[in-house]
Amino acid sequence: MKQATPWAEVFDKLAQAGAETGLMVGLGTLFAVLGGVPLGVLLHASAPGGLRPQPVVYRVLGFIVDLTRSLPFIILLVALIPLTRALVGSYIGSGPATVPLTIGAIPFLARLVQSALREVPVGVVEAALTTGASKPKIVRSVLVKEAGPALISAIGVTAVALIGYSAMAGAVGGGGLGNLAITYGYQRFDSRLLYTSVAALAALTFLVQYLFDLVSRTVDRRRQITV
Amino acid sequence: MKQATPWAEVFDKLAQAGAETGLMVGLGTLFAVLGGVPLGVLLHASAPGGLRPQPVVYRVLGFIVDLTRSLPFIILLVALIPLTRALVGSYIGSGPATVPLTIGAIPFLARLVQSALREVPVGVVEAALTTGASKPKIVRSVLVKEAGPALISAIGVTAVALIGYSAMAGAVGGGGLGNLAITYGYQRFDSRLLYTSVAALAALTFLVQYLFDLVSRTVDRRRQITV
Amino acid sequence: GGGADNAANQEATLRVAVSPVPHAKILNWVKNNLAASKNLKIEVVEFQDYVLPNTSLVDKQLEANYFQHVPYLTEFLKERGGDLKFVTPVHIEPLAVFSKKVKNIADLPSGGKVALSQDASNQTRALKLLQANGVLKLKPGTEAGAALKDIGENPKNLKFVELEPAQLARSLDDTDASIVNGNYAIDAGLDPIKGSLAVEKAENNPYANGLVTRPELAEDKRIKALAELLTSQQTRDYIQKEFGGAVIPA
Amino acid sequence: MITVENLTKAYRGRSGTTVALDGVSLQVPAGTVCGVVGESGAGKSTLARCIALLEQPDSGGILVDGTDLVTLRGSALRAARRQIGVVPQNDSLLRQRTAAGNIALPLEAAGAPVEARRKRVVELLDLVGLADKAGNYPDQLSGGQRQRVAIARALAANPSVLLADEPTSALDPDTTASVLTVLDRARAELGVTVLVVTHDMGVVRRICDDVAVLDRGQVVEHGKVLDLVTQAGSRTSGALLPGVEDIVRAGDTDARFDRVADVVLVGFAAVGALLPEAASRFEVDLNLLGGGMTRLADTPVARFRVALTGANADSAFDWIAERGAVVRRRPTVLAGGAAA
Amino acid sequence: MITVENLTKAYRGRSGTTVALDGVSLQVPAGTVCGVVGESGAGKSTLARCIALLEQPDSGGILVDGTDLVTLRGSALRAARRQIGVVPQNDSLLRQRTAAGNIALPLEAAGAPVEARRKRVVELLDLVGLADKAGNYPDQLSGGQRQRVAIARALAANPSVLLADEPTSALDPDTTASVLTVLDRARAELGVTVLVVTHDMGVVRRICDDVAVLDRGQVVEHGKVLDLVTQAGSRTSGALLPGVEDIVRAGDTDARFDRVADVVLVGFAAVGALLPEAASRFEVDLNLLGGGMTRLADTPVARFRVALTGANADSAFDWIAERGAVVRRRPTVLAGGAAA
Ligand SMILES: Nc1ncnc2c1ncn2[C@@H]1O[C@H](COP(=O)(O)OP(=O)(O)OP(=O)(O)O)[C@@H](O)[C@H]1O
Ligand SMILES: Nc1ncnc2c1ncn2[C@@H]1O[C@H](COP(=O)(O)OP(=O)(O)OP(=O)(O)O)[C@@H](O)[C@H]1O
Ligand SMILES: [Mg+2]
Ligand SMILES: [Mg+2]
Repeated sequence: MKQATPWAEVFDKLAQAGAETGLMVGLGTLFAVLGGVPLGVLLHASAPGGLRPQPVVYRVLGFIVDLTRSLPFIILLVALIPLTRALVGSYIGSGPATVPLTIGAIPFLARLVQSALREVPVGVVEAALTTGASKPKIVRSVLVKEAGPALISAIGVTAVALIGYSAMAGAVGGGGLGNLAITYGYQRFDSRLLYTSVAALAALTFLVQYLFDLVSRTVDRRRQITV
Repeated sequence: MKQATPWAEVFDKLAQAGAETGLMVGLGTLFAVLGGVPLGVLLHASAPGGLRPQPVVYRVLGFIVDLTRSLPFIILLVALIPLTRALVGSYIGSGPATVPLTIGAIPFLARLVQSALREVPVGVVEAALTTGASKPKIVRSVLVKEAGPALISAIGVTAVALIGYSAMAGAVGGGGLGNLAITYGYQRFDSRLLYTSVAALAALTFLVQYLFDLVSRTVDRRRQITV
Repeated sequence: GGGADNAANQEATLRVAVSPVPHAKILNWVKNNLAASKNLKIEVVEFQDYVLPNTSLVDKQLEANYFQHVPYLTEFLKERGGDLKFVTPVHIEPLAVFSKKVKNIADLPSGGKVALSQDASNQTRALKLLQANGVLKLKPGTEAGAALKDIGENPKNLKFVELEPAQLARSLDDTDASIVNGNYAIDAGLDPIKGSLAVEKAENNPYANGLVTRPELAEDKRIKALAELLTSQQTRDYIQKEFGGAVIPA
Repeated sequence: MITVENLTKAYRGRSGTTVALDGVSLQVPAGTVCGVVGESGAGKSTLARCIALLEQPDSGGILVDGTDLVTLRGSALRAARRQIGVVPQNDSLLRQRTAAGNIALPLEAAGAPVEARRKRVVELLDLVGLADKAGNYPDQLSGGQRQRVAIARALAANPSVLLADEPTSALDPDTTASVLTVLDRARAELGVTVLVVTHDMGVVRRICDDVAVLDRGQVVEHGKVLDLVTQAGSRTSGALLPGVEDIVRAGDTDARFDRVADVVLVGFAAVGALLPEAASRFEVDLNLLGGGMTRLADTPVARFRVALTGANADSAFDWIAERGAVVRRRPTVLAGGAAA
Repeated sequence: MITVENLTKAYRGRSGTTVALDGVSLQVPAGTVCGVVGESGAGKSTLARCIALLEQPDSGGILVDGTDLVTLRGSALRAARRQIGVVPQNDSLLRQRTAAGNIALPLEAAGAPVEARRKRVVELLDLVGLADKAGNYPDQLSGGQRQRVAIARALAANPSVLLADEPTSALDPDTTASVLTVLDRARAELGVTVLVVTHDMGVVRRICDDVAVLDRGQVVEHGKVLDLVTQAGSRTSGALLPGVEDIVRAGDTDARFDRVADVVLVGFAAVGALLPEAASRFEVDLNLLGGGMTRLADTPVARFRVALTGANADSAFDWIAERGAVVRRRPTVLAGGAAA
């Protein structure tokens, strides 16, 4: 057996990969929220039984969303190269990799958002309608607010999915912990790097999940079972 | 340019890959439900504010779930080789690839299930508690039933995620539409295969999403906004 | 950042796309041990993919790549267009046939399961290696880009499974034989020289991985310097020592 | 002013069709309070929800302050809706907003400036007696407190029409009284037109000018409360006036007395003194078998089951009737066994 | 039998602590119906929820049929819970189950066989008048229909104790009456112990043996209804007897009359005839200023504000009081201006 990678090098690599993952997941989540929440709202509103049912809009949006969700990441990435270059000038590295990651996460989050909004009690929405509030206003101050805890959970699930996805950014030199685990742990059989990077990934995931869980519960003003 | 793959061959390949994807996604979804729903129920029940809060159980389950969700698929796949072989004798091919796909999907679905269960109104659960029903009974006939539409949506999201995941089963000879798109369409520059397999993927995703949507709405007995 | 500046500026860092294994290791060694001597600044960009290092080189996102052999480059240019130049071969990752079930390639059981790589060029190489060892015959004229469908005679009626390259080394418990790239083999603890049933020849092997750049950079002094370093005796010694035959200097 | 014309609404379900409204016509003049009463399932909420544009009627017209809401669209519709305050029957508070935040909702919809909003919310919280619960979320409020928040919310943007579906169903009598005072003041001071669905006859007595009785989707009685109570046999009088059946002991027939009648008295003069005066004037024995006094808005009314024993019993009843009371004789079983 | 001892419960929130129950002690003997009344926010639901084991009290004890539920665990706890039927104040029906499915829930919990379950559900649907709504989902029911489903559900498994939090709040008087009959029969025929939280004094009148008045978390009155109504100044008598204040016109002081008193009469003999008899016996003018008759369970009771004018007014009141009526004299302003 070959010599194990020295710990100093392990930590260097972990630090760099961690930073890359942090960048991709952080930015990716942020932009996924900016894109996915409105898209999910549109899906919900245009769906049958929504605020303003529009079957055609719903089908078209749904098709785009599902098409994007169905593509293997590498194909999505390649398809998005022109967009990525237009947006950030290059498509290589963890920064640019965030573009396809985000575009991939948006429809995913959108469907989760749609599910969450469907759970807002109809009576509450009706009450808002009778106040004469405009539909965008109802979306903002009623739907999104009432579904808040569920939305936060959905964003958490998306962030964790991005942690997993981001391993594939390795295809364009994006690096990251997942890629480190794959190249060293999987391709090179370097167990020290494998275990440390996997541990780092798990810790990151656990932390993200924990935080989103905590925030979701903290902002939730509903009663819970007490006994 | 090399000669385009003859259509007959394209359809052969699509048919085979479609069957593989169908197998992996179908079985994967089935087993993910069998594993993910109970796990999600356990997470929900043991969480703070759950039916039987058990902080230690919740943390431990949560850690296992998050660890599994954080692993890049290929690493999970390798880690699961012993299990896969123990279960189905080999780890190569689309059948065996279903094992890591399922194991990957279970914690994903579990977190979605947990979120869905959290939306069941507390008053309903309290009413069930006062009937003296046992907790497993409450889970089955109240929690799961009341969260039914949301759970079906969650399973739909998982099935679609599995369609995406299953592309990675190509690493172990699982084949499938995603792998066809990547290895033949993309890596071997066969645009006919690329586009047809992507179209097949999109159609499959759209269909799955549509069906789950339909079922979720059909079983939902709650009122919707009518004007 | 955009590519054009780096190409024009003779002092700028040279951005080189590599596959993580073993190219990244070799190039990083060159970068850390030899580059300074030529006043060369190298940025190593690892790609998990075999298409994007070329497209991004064509797109001027990079100045060079080092992950492919001539047959693959030719295929790529034919299919995807663009103009790239193979500067120099650096190393060969000879394929080898491994098995835990049989000691001799002739003993492969009838109907046995053989794993080979799912990517096109490694698949072609694997098939040609099997042909060279009399296991099968490819249809005439298909050798250049042979794929599974080009198998003409398969007397043992072997079943082939396509796997991801790094997966091959792990598959031996589940197959009768697997055809593994040397570099993955050695990392997996397999010895391609002594432990294999058959191994690709190093001499006249067309599958030497090498440095590729755009034609206009072929005469760039940084590219020339890098080509020199990659093929220098020090590097050859390093490859020999580090990979012990699983990766051979070209 | 609310005008409902020939409204029809059926719910179609897997297990058949339920006709919830079957040709309902109704007018609530501006500035009046109309009570809608009727059995559970009669269609009261459906009517209120149709007027609030939460259900699409199958046919018929709804005019609120002269405009047909159903034809409105976009911002005109929203402006019209802002003029209509709605207290739904079901819990409809936003779970993730405090009491104050819920009350502020219509003010936000109307685009009121923050400061004005804050002031109005404080005012309303005070009005419904929840000043100390401003920061509580719905799940931290009692049932009655939640209901009061919903009422305050409906009143927040000073609507000209109020649709209240069982607004006091979770409230104790004292709180109900104070809420009704709020509604009554809104009508009196701001001219708000109120349609209130209720099963509490106390609510009808205290604030309703008109009342409509729904029965299986149809209006079976509709008119001024004071007119309906003196109408013999009207459901409204049965429901609003003190019960007379209640008091009579089983087997305690009216046979012991010479003459028995149910007497409805309206107004200050009549209610207190008419019966005793008749008794002494005609020298008959007066026996009250049941009933009592109550008040409809400001007018005292009474219904008693009165038994008179003595030779002049009939004349006494005639005298009472002459003085404006409604007298309904009841058959009494005479000693001989024949009905008189 | 429900025994509550010194129960304390405070809700701790971000915005301070609300003491909902402040040392509440209460006994509901087996087979009786105890009404819990009080203002909105008094702690009634909290009390009911504590007994139903839905809230953890801060201190104090709860015994139901002799067992301390709080110490029970596992299947013993579940068995105990099956003996307690609960009608929560809030909508608590399963949205994804039909009316019939909701009612079947406790039967499933008790493990009743399918056929018995089906039969009992039909029976209960009939009992609450919803035979034709068996297949409706809660969102396809009216408010009152939903409430009746909740009541039927609570009764389904023949509990020995019933906790009902405002069970008739969404019901019209007729439906309320039929539901109360159901509860009354459960008590009479099956010996069920009932604790009913209500703001509807009609409910107390009709079925409660005992009543407890909660005020800001404390029991301020507790006892037999019939005892409390004759207790001068008790809140229960104020709330249960016909109102007397209501009828008096503003400015219409008692000064016109010689003597004024509030008279409470209990029982058949007293209610109908005592007052007229006194009037004629003492030759005084009798004027009824307010009040009326009602019934507590089977006992007729009345409260009148009675004005007597004549020389023997005082004697007449004395005579009335001697015959068992409760007479509370009111100050009358004499012509001279001094209070009598
Ligand atoms: N979860 C909670 N957090 C904070 N305060 C609460 C909570 N639940 C109830 N309260 C407060 O406790 C008090 C008692 O509430 P409870 O529900 O017992 O009243 P109630 O007597 O049932 O009133 P109502 O007749 O309006 O239903 C109220 O002031 C209420 O605001
Ligand atoms: N969505 C629905 N689908 C089917 N039937 C419905 C639906 N909504 C109401 N109904 C039925 O329509 C009838 C009228 O209901 P509505 O809610 O108007 O009654 P209500 O007079 O308000 O009764 P309550 O006093 O009990 O609230 C009821 O029989 C009810 O079961
Ligand atoms: Mg209603
Ligand atoms: Mg309450």
